[in-house]
Amino acid sequence: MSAPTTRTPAPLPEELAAPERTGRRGSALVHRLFVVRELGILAALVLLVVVTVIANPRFLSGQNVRDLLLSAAILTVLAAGQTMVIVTRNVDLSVGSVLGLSAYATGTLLVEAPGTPVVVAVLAGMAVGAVCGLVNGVIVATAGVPSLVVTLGTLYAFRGLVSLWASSADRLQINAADLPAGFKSLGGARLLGVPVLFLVAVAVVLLVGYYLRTFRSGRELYGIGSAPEAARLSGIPVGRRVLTAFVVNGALAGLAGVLYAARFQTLDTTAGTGQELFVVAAAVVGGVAIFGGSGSVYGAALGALLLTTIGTALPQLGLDPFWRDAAVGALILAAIALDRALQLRLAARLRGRNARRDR
Amino acid sequence: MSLFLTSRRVRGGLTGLAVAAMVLTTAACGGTTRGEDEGSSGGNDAAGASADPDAEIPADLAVAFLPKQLNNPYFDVAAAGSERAVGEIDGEFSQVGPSEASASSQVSYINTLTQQGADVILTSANDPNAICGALDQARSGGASVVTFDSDTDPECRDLFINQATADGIAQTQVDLMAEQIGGSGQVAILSATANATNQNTWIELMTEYAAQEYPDMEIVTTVYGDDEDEKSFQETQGLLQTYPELKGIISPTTVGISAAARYLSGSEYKGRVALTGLGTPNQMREFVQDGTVTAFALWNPEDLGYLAAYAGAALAAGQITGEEGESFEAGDLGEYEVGADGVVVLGEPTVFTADNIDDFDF
Amino acid sequence: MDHASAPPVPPAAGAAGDGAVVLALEDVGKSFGAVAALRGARLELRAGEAHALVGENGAGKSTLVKILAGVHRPDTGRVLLDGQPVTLADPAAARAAGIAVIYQEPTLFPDLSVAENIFMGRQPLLSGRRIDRRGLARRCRALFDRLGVALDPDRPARGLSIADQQMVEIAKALSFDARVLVMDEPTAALSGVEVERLFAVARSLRDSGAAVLFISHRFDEVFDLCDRITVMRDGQWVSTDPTGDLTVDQVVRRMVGREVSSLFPKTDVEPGEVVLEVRGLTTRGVFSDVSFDVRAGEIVALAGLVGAGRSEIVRAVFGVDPYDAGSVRVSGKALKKGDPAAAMAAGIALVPEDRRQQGLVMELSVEKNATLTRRWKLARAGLLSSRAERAQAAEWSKRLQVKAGRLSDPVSTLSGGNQQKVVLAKWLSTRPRVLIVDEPTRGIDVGTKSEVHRLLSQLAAEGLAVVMVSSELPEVLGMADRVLVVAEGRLVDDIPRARADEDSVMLAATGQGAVATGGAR
Amino acid sequence: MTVETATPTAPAPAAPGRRGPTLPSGSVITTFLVLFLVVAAFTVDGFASTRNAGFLLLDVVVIALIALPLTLIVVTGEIDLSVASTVGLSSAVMGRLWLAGLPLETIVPLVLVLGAVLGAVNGFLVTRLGLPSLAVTIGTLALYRGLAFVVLGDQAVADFPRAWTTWAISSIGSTGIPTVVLPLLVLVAVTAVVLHATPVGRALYAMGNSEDAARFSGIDVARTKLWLFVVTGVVSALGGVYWTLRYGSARADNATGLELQVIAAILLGGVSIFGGSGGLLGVIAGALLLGSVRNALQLVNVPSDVLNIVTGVLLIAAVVAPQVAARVRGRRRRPAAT
Repeated sequence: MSAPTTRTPAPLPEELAAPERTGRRGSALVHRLFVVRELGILAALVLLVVVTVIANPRFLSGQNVRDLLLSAAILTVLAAGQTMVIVTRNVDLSVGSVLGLSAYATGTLLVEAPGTPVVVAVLAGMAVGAVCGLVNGVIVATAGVPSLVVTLGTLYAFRGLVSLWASSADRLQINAADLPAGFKSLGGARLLGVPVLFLVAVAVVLLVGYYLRTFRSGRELYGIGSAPEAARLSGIPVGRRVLTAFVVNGALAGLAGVLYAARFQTLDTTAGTGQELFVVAAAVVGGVAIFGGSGSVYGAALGALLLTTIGTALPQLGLDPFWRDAAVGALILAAIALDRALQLRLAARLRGRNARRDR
Repeated sequence: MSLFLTSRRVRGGLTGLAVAAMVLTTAACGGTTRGEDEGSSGGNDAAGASADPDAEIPADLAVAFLPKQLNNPYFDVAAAGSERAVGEIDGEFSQVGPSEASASSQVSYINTLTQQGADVILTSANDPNAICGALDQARSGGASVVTFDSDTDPECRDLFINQATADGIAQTQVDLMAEQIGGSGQVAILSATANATNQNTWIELMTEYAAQEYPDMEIVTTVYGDDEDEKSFQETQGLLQTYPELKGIISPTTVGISAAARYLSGSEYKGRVALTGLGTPNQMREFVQDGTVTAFALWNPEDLGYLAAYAGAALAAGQITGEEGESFEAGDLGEYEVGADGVVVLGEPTVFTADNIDDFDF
Repeated sequence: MDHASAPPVPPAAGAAGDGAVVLALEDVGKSFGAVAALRGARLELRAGEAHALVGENGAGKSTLVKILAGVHRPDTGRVLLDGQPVTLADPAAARAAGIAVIYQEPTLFPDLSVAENIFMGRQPLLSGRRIDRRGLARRCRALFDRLGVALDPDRPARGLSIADQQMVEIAKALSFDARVLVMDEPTAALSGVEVERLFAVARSLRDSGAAVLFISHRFDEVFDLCDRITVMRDGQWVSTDPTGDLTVDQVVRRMVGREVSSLFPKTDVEPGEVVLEVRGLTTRGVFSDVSFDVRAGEIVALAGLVGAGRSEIVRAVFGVDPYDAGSVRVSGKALKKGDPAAAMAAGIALVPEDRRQQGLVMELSVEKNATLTRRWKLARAGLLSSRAERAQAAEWSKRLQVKAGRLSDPVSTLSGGNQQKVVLAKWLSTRPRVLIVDEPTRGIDVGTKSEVHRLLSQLAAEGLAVVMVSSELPEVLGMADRVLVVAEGRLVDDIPRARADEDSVMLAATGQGAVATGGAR
Repeated sequence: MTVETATPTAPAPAAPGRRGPTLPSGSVITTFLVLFLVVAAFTVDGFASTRNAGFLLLDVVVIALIALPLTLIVVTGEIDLSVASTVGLSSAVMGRLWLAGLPLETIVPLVLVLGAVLGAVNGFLVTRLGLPSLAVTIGTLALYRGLAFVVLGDQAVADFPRAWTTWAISSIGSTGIPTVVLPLLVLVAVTAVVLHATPVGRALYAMGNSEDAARFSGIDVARTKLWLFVVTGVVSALGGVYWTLRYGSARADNATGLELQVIAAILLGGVSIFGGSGGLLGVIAGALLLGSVRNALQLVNVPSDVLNIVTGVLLIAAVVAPQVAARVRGRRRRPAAT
């Protein structure tokens, strides 16, 4: 269909010729606002770090930064996946449980078959996650019920599965000692001083970001979230796309599970409990609209980094770690309020432009 | 028009709620403030009844094991001990428990046990008071309640099995640390939750003991890992950031010490910062072998569960009533005596080192 | 694509296009649950013709369109493409078959750029199936140049005026060379100039051999654009004839199946005292310094181009939208601003522009909708009385001759005209002093249309002050005692009935000389 | 999640995904509840006893209580995920004030006012700034819980007067039915009347189905929603007070995760998450069903893992079932018509 049209219509009557083009101001404006949005998070991040460093210079010590990046890696991967789901005007609350399930599965695999190459272990973890995502996706896409409810249910169900599995397999906890050295080395491994796990997360973010921006199906995810009905009418396979988003998100949650296993190396049935809150928070703070259609995975990644930094920075600032949740909550509110403000300003500017044009 | 009425209706609802709130409040006498209310009506139904040391332990005792949380390795080992004991007295053993360590869900399970008419309830409290009401009902329903590992308000249970005397635990850990850091330098404590009864007692005692025995040893802070692996792991990070001069960490909780050990073994602090505390051999084996940890301590949780079960049986049989001075047989652990406040002490903790750790499997 | 090679047919000016039959529907039936929307519907589109599809609301036009669009699938009958039976399984299939549909309400992705909206799913690609963004913008601009639209391809669709959205839709249809262009009441929201531009596009498409299916309630447009007219009634095909052989009256008779009395029966009434006073009403960026009076027994029309701010003004008057400055008085009493309840209490009623979104709660029953405005009045001791509600609903649906199955059915099951009557019932039952109607007859059938007009003039005669916003000049000229012309958010003229005609109104509305009069004859 | 999902060009036949308010909401779930109770009574020993009924109700009371106002909010198409955190914060503040030596008679009203404020914050952000309630209350979910810990830290305040704590779990005579059920019933009745028999309730359904249409009918949507959030805050605070007394322990982490159970009960009760449909009867039935199922399964020693799975599956089934049913019905009708 993308072939250029073969017949050129007759020219329009003279008096209907277009007024001179208003130029690219609209887009420029839009892009500026989005940049503002992501720079905002970055600024907040920098500010936080600076303040903390003043309070405790060792905050930027190699070890601490590495720990920070390590902790951020897992949340970032989750946030990347969640972004794909949220832009389609859905949400996946079950990621915490999926992480737990895949982490435990990977651990079990490595205990049962210590010879398993790391790559296989990673793929296995992702597969487990993908299956969970498939379950969510199928229910959401075929039964047409709100993802909030479905994934709330699977949040319970998947967690139940983990502990059921653990208790019936009589392996309640997988300790560092049980895991093969090859896999454990992954946790501490570095490339040019940067933790490998973090590099993995970065790679994931770049991949997802690139996909969402430069592939038709990626753009269609945004379309679906932006106007579901329009998506249907313009022939987008909504069900299939949403399903895909859930599966990919599941697979990434699975990957996060593997990273979790590699990093903490002690796995029990509670791994990843309550993560869903922070994941959604990261996305929202990163400027991903909760009702879909807009937001970038880069923003979400920055959001994840910011949340993690807050977590580690608060004690350094002599603040009770109790403040963390409060800070996260305040941050979410600030973020959505900011988005709203930007959106209104944008709309106002564009309306102004129309008013001028409509004469 | 409808606007005013709308909000008026809602306001009406609001006042309705306020009224309901008053129903709640006025249910008690006016002006109730703190401390003026000593009317304790704890279900001490066991008291009064006299103990018969020679009573037979009835067969088919229904013994229920209710841990803080299901699928927690430590409690699983303890449960195994209890199960063994119950087997020895031909009782019926069952383990129930919530999937999250919260007092409210423990209450729901205690209620279920009451309803099922359990003879003995062995439990470790998520909150010293929150489960009291439920336990009282269970006891008035005829159940004997034995707490272990983490006690409740003494009024709400018949016996508490203490893993070791608080002093014993505190001193062992401080001594172990002192040995490793040469008795001087900054030491931090990585505990479980801040309202975990036993941890707090130990920390108190450790601080006192250290102060008099090792004046150069400074306990700089106590942080809480909430018995969550990840949180403990990160709290350890935080400690080493905040206290560059830190010489050692004491973690009186199995989750905490293994998390801390794992962090140290993977960081530049390995070998430079000493670590000891309470941990299970299986979790710590690797770190003892790789030299991150030289020595740590713990009682044997299996024995703890074992003793708790026998204590419960003794209560149910009427051999004891929980009064101070009474004594009972606890299978191959031998005879135990009830101390003040109905506390039974398991014994001194075991110290695990590279030499003996492989003899244990729990 | 096969059809690309088809010989370009000569411009079929006015006469019936004699091109080959591109698309045909053969006695197609479609029912939703118990409701049969189509039974034995027929349609035949030839290459190079502009074909009108007319019929009352509920005649099944929209269902037919949705079948062409691949949204619905017929239960019975066949769809023929170039004489070959095809199944349009989904919108994608219809599009692949070269069928482009422009819906009444634009269906765009507000968050995506205009260019992406047009090429969604068909973006030009680079190697490795990557989207060619530069090519995307280029082709989009090319389209806009052809259409003579000045839109920035990279701006988001959010915030576009309805007219611009419509243009984007047209560009979308244009972007893949459609063999069949279906336009479902595209002009409902367009002003004269924009309609002309749309028609120019439609014609040029037709002349280049495409088939254009045009659905509208505006006969002037139908007769202006189309070569043949197909009339439908009650989901059935009635007739298909060359436009030349038909008169408006004939078409109307076939649609309604009966004689229709004259369309605009406004009778002259001696206006009473001033009921509604609007002074210096201003909302920054939307409209400014709007002042006018409305007297009892008067019908005052707000005319002007879409986007001029007419609806915004009446919404501010009713209090649904807040305003920055000015005042609204009802028989001398000042109104609290931004407070619809207060406006209602003062006796203002607003029949809004968008029946589905604003006028009715589609999921609620007819009776609940009809009594929503009086739920407190009808309540006994603060408790709803379903008896009182049913009684009132029944009374008013009788008075307005609402055709509804049961009053407890969801209002969504009614036809557009009857829905509009329910909205009127909902408001007239509040016994208003001022009745504001915004596009009172948009998208409702001829029969109901004249009923509404008769009702309005009768109400005016009873001393009601009526404010009417309308984009249909004939309606404005027929009904209004005075025409207030709005342009760019300002009240530019106040034309008494005597002086009001096409030119005077359009002249004022467009603010300058060069105007294409809205296509009306 | 809210009105945004309404389709712009909805065809005349009610679009799937929404359930018309016409069908008697909750009747299904209520029948199901009755069936379950009967079956359980005969198959699970110890289930059908006054004492067990008492235990069961005690566990359901707070969920049902908070479900009342939250149902109204969901009917209007909004949501409040911060209720459980409000319970926690109220509990923490209650403990802190008790430590400070204030009499409970003063503390309780203060805590209720606090609840009103917390609710007002949600309401303000949603109705005045026009932010999506889902995102807002996820934010306050974290914020309020965090503040709870800031207020009371990890400590637990437990020395509340026995008179109060025992009252909280006392039962009416020998019936085994908890005393608190009485005030709860009053609130249930009030809420049911407001929702189903007053113009306010009508307005709630209207705005839940179409916010615009409601506004154009003179309904002050923003203000009504604001008040709903306030009421929800107050009721949640009340829940916090009761929770504290019932467990005799004020803690910052009280009722963590309760919001999920409340929402589960509401959705189980047949209230559409999109708003505009559902009824209170169903919600109460839903809460009781969740409670009874857990209780019964516990009595037969089903491990808590399985309980979680069951809860999850129940929840999903509750929303999927009607959809499937609707489609089947649709499929059956079509051939009949032609």
